[in-house]
Amino acid sequence: MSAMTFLNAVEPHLPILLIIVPLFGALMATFMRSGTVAWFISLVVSVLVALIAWKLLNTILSTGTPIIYKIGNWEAPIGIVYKVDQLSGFVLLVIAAIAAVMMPFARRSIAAEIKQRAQPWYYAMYLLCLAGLMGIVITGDAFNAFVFLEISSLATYVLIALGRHRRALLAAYQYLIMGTIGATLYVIGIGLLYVLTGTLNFDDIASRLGPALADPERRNAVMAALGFAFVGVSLKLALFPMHVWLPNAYTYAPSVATAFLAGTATKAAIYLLIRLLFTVFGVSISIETLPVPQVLIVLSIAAMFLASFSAVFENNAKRMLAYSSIAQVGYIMLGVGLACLPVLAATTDASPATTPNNGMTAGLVHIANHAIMKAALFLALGAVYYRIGSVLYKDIAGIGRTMPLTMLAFGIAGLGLMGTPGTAGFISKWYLALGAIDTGWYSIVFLIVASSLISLIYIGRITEVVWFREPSAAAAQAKEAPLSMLVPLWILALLTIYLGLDTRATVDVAAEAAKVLVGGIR
Amino acid sequence: MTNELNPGLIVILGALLVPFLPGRVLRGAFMLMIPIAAFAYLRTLPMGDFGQMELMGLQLQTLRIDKLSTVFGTIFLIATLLGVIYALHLGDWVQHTAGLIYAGSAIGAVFAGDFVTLFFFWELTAISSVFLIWASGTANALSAGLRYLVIQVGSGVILLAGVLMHYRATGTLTFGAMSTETLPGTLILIAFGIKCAFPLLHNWLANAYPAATVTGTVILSVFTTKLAVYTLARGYAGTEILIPIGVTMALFTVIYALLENDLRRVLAYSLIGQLGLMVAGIGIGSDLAINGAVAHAACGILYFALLFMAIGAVLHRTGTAHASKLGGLAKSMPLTATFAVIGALAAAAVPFFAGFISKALILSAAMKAGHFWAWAGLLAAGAAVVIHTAIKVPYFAFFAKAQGEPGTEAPANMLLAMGLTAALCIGLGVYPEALYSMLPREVKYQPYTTEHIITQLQLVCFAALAFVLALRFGLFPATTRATLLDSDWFYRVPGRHLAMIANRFRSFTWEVVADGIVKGASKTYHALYHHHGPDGLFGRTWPTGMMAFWTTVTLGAVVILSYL
Amino acid sequence: MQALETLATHYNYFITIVLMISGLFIVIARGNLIKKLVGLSLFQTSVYLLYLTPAKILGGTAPIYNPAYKVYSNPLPHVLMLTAIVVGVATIALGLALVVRIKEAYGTIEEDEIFSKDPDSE
Amino acid sequence: MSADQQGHHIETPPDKGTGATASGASNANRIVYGLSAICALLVVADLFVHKHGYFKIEHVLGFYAFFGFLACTVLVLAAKLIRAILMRPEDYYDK
Repeated sequence: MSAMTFLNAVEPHLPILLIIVPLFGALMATFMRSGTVAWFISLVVSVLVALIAWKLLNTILSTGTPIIYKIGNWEAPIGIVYKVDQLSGFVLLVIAAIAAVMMPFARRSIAAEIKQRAQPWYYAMYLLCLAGLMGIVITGDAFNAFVFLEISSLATYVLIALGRHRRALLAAYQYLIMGTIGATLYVIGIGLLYVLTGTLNFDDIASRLGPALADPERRNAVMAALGFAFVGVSLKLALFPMHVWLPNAYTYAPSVATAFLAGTATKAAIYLLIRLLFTVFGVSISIETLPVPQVLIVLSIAAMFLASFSAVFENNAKRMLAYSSIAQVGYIMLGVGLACLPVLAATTDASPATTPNNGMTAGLVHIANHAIMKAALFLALGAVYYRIGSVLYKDIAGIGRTMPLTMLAFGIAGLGLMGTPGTAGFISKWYLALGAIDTGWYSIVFLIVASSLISLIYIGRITEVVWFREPSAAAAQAKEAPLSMLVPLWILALLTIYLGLDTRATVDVAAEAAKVLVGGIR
Repeated sequence: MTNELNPGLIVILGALLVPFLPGRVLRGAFMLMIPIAAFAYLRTLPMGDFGQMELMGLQLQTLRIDKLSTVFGTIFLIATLLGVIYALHLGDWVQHTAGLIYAGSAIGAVFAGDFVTLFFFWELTAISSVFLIWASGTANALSAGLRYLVIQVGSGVILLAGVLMHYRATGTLTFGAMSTETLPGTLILIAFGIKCAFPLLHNWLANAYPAATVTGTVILSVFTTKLAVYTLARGYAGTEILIPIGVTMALFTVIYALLENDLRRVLAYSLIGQLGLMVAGIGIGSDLAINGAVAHAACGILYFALLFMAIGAVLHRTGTAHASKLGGLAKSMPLTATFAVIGALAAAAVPFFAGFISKALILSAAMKAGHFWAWAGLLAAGAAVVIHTAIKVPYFAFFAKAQGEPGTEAPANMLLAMGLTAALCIGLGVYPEALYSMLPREVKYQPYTTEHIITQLQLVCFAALAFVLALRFGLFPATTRATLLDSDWFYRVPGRHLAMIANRFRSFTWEVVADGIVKGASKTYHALYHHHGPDGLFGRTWPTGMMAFWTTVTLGAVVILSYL
Repeated sequence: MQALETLATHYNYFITIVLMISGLFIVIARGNLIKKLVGLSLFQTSVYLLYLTPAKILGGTAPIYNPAYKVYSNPLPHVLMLTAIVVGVATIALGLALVVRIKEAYGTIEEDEIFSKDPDSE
Repeated sequence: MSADQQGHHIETPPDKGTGATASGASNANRIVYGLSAICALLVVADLFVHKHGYFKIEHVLGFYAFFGFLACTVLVLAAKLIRAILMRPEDYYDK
């Protein structure tokens, strides 16, 4: 069989391969004795998954119609389907690409931070987590999403527990409790929906919710279902005030795991929430009448400020970035919240169905941009940790002199985080502000401005520490990070700039997805 | 495409190469080449709009060459060259790179044809310049730098908000004349005003400039504020409100400049005063006034750079710039003293020095437009400049009784930079046509009439007489080491209390919930712990429970809100 | 009377709610890490009941594909809950494993004592 | 406030008459007289200059001289008064 016919035969099955390949890779990795072999398996699998995701997204963008993959060839409401549309294709690629880019970095970092015996397990869990995240995004079935959510979460708990410090164990335990509560709340919400509609398929639920809403008695149940599912998923994506598991989990996990989780795990949960709000509830309920957008906006803004504030006072660089992640999730959710609100008629001349919604575009673009920037920042810290074994401010003081390339990449990504023009972060903020102006909430524009000033302070503070303080004893001895770490780091740092100048890859796709999502509502 | 590159980008790209060059000589030679190359390139550009680019579906004009942008670009490039020479002795590539990026972004902003490009460079000036402050490495520099950064970037984001609304309202991003009638116009004016150190928005300047490194201050003094003058001249020429703002700037800074002890701070306040003159000129808005504002910006760049260079050399050699610790340096640093005096004469607008030929334009414009009070105020401020800048600064540094150690003459590169700048100060004073021919508006003006020379000399000499007499009769306020309250009090003192309250609040939610995981949590945590007692529900809730509790609360809130 | 009737016909739901609340309460209120896991387990159990309740039909049989059996319970929720139980077991197992490791590292499984052993914020 | 900073309230200018310049009192007197002479000459020169001023007040004899002197004196005295309000110890913001 030639390569061509093989590819043709495989192509219809790409959606399922996206799950099977990492699952199988995880299985292989568990049987490996050597960390390096397991790493190699993960590298191959991650790259493969990224290629598949890229191919899927390209197919969607060129055809414009969603890819539906029927598992066991059962038709939609009865069997489980995988559905790749503009939104899920976009998020799939973001997650897979982040996972693949950081794999070269992982080998040395993991070899240094995790005991020899446990290294294959790390890679196995990592691939399991990847499989779970891909599953959440690709599946078209609400309960299936729960299962994948739990797969990725269980793997995540282990990843965190593999951290060096004993507090990693406690962080993992706390995340386990919280994550399980979140998943259970989600499954309760889904259960109520199932009782109401008799189906678990996202599209099917959406089409059957209308009659349920018309009946005042059942309407209450719909509201409760929305509430439970919303809070459950919000917990997984660390929406304020349900973010409290996150700082410790990110701080004490192994460096690569932190970078991976910060870039991808919350993003999959965000995807799930968008799916629920817009595909499942959005079509039949006019979301504006529900409190969810207001709750989202208020909580997002609270996160943008309070978490940023904590980041300012933090003296542990990883923890600082963790708080910043909470704030950045706030930006994304603010965009999503704004997308729920009606766009002022005066500001748009074309019909809403054909103009992309700026708020949603901002949220989706920031999913990609934040994943890239945060992954770069955490990888830079990972390289520092690899060299000096600490990321406390007092230990990384002056490290810019001994590890200039690493810290330069850190600085670029930091600029992105602040939303400096010319970087990816600016693009997100631009659309977010446009989204706020579209809905007439001018005050939100100023809140965005104010909170980006706080991010300026915490990034400014660490920049000053890293470049202008007298080097600490450890920092003075440090050497520049090895090439295998610098290359992924700089790929991400340069992407931060590239995506700030050429927005075709992010904004156009996100706008397309936003059009499909929000346009369907109005 | 090669024809459409913003000259600012040449400087920035050059700056990015600086860290990779080995050896001080090679690096220095390269840095000198950067502004020269950019200038040569600028000379080849014809007038017009270039560099069309599309970003996020927006049409940008990244390059606009007209008379206004050319005159600012030229003077900025000259100042860049002088600044590079002045800093040649430094081995610190971070400062060199940051300084050049800063200069390049200011130049880029001047040539920006649309608001998005302007905003890009606007923010870049803020972010790159803060390194010049941080590089001095003191604790004061850190906090002053952070305040500076927040205010500068704050100006940028206000600009962005204004631009977004302007874009929504008009559908265009071209940076042209704006109106203050609309909200976006007002926002953009505020953003420009912050960088231009409008009253109450000014103290980032007085705080940051004296905190920066010796060479950093020289560079800082050139770009940020003059960039703001440029944007005002382009966007808000003839906006009446600028006249009282400018006069206020010119007058209130006199008090601070008279009282300050740190000579770099004196110069910083004096700089704001001179900005007031330019702002008022822009507010008047006649062709003569705009020309005057632009010319004064160009001359001000030169003589303030010269004064900052001289005081910087003193600081470099003696370790202090405080009037109360200096004096008598004319003997040990004769060349520096000479250059400082030339800078002082230019600042005092003595005929045949740079300040004279530009200030006269603005005052004549005020007069012709009939703004009597503005004219009188600017005239008074001009007289006071003689005292607080032209006499006080060189006097206390070089001629007063020595209070500290004598220094040694400044390094050769500093002397060269000062010498060139001094030559330009005199050159423009003697041959004003060189500058006048570049000015944006077509107006003939002759500064050297007997009347102008005599009246200006009267003003200067009687001001000097007032100083001498005041000093002699003990009326001149003593210069002591002290903090002068300024409008930054409003954010530094109440701000600190606010920060403490906010910190408390953070403790309240965070420490209990998240940081509470960490034992040794704040007092608040303990207070709460004791308050609720070990047997109460809250007493027994440890962080995991607290997390679950908050989740439950949120769940309840969302569900209840759904039913409302 | 009507309340009693509701109670009688919906008692499954009430048990679900009681299980849910008590599970959550234990998670919130108990400091012992194992007790928290017990609470978590109870919380998950309530979900099983929630799903199974509407699936069971009085007098229905197992869903056997045969014309003789007309009334049968919906199999899907049962299958879903089998999956959920597996997930739950995995979660609790992992949680317990973590508690073992925590006990090894800290010598205690009381949360407040653990906090007092890591006093620094570093 | 450290002892070092406290010691610096003896700054310029010393009390009247003792001379504030580096070269002592006679030198200072020479400067005052010289400057006064130049000023007087400039006022005299005013008589021979034809003025084009736009405001009436400009045509007053020696207006610029008088204005410069008055403005400076007023501003210096104002500064001296305001100093009492604005002056704070050097470490004011660090407390």
